[in-house]
Amino acid sequence: MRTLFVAVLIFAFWILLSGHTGLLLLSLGIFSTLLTVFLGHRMRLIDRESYPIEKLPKLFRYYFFLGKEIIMANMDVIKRILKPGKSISPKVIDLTANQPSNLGKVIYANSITLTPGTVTMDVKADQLKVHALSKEAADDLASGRMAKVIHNSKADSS
Amino acid sequence: MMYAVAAIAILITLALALARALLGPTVYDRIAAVNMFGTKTVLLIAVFASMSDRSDLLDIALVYALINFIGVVAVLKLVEHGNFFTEGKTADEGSEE
Amino acid sequence: MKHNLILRLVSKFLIPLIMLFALYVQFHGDFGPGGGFQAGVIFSAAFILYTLVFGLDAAEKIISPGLLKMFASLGVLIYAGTGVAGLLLGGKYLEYNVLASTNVAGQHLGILVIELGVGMTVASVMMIIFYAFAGRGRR
Amino acid sequence: MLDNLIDITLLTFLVITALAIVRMYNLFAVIMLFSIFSLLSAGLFVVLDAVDVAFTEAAVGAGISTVLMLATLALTYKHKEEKNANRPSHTPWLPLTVVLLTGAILIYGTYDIPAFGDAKAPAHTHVAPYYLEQSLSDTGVPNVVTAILASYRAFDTLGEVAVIFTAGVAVLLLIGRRRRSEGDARKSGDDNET
Amino acid sequence: MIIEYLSWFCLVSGGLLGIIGGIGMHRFPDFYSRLHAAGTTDTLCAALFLIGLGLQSGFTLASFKLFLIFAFIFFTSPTASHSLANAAMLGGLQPKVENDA
Repeated sequence: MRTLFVAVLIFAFWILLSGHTGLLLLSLGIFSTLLTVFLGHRMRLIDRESYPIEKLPKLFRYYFFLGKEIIMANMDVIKRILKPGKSISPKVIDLTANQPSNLGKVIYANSITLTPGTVTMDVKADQLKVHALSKEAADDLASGRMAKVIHNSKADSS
Repeated sequence: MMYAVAAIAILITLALALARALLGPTVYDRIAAVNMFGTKTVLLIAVFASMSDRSDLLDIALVYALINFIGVVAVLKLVEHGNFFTEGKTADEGSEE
Repeated sequence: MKHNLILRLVSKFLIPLIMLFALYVQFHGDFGPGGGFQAGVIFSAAFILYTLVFGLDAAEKIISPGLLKMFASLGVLIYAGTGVAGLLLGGKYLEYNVLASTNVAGQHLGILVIELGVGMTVASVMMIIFYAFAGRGRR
Repeated sequence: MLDNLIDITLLTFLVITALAIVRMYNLFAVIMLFSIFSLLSAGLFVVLDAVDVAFTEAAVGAGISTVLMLATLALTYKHKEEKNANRPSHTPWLPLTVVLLTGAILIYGTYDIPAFGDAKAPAHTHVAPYYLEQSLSDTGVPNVVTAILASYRAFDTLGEVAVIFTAGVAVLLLIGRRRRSEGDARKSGDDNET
Repeated sequence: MIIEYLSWFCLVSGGLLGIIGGIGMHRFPDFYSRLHAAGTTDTLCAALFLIGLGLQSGFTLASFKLFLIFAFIFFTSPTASHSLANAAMLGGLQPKVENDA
């Protein structure tokens, strides 16, 4: 079922890449899709972690939030770069990623990296090591605001 | 005009990143600079493609966007294990299905 | 222990897309930039990513070195065989015009087939080289 | 105008990078600079309208070459334990003389090359016009580079494929053999033919 | 007309963001803080550029490809940053930290 969905997705990707609708290229597209899906299946790449199709709408809602967050954080980093003198006070903090699924953890860790000012340095089991550019950024993360949004958008449920 | 401004901005950024890559005290600084360089090259190619109205150039930018991070992955692997053959996990190990 | 969780998940997501993109480049060499060589390299890049993230043993389970050698030879064979097919059909070596009913269709078919040969050889050889380098030093 | 600006800037970066690569002793850093070099050349090829070459450069430079060079480094590093063997043991004078002489001869050779953009240059009068004008009606392939490589010059390309194949075989012969004497019980099934 | 202004805005702010990120790479004192400047401003910079270019080319296959480029950068860029930070950490590079808490 999921494989079928991924196959449709990949074929759509092909069509949009190619833009040709001749018979030859369409059949080559179908061939390529089948080959890709076969290899992906053989490599065991296609599962609910890597292609979480049932969570797509929730993920979209979450990425909308993330976009806002990225812009805010970028402003902050820009200010710190342009402020004369010493403007940063880097810290390393440990966080617990309490998302139940791997996907949730990865989304959380990548969101931390995407918002400037914080970079995930290491993921071990459910412990994240995060390097933060400033105390404020670190405190913001530690308050768990972002984790709460991920939880509320239910993108992390297993 | 618009494209010219964009291209010049990218070129300035490229110069800054190149300087960091050359100065770089640690090797990781250089890799970070290379990474930034890669993204900016993608953007430069995209700007150039839009400027000359040739969408086939975008394929080149797409290649870079897709596989440019493999180098960094290789670096991580090398630092972590010192080689490329260490047994990793098969893809489904540790997943939930 | 879950090592490199982020890397593993993102690679799982990206590898099929890289492979599809490689095939797209392979078959659209006639229209845009690209062709067999580039496609082969991109395709092998997908495999190299897989090897880097999941280890050489896992990769050799997907495509064994023996199979790779076969594919590498098969690519050259397809290319050279296209030429021989031209000979058999009454043309010159590597003359595609005789492959199909019209000249243009024959050319198109010939180019498509030999690009496939090129892509196969390049992808397999790149993977062979990488396997050889990566497996060196493994006891 | 803008094309020229991008051209010149990228070329300058290219020269700077090349000089830095020559001056650098840390091989790890050199590999990283090589990947900058590759990115720059790809950008340059795009601006110069050599799309297929740019594509090749992108595909090879982005993934494979960095990884392979790192792999080589990983193999050789272990055998070289002394840390500060940085300085080369030979003097630079002999290589420098050879390089300067070769460069001078090459520059002397450029005097016979037709002027830039000369319409009467052999490159523009021999077969190129035929390829450019006839390739679409001959082969039905819009991309003239593909038409030339795969159809008009199919023999050359066959040779290139053979070269790549030979390279693979050579690598296998040189380093493909596993040292199985050291108790390689883990892998025994699927790669007996190496 | 509005589209014109919008894409101007996107391209200019994207360019500025890139340059500022480049400056940040030189102003910050150690590798990890430089990574913030380089790796992460990249994403927004790329997004702004690609939106700006996409607005120019309208609703075509080209802008779809631009969107794809953005999507891939969006996934690969944080992964690369994370891998790099992880590699530096495993390689034994200590971050400069201020523990004032």
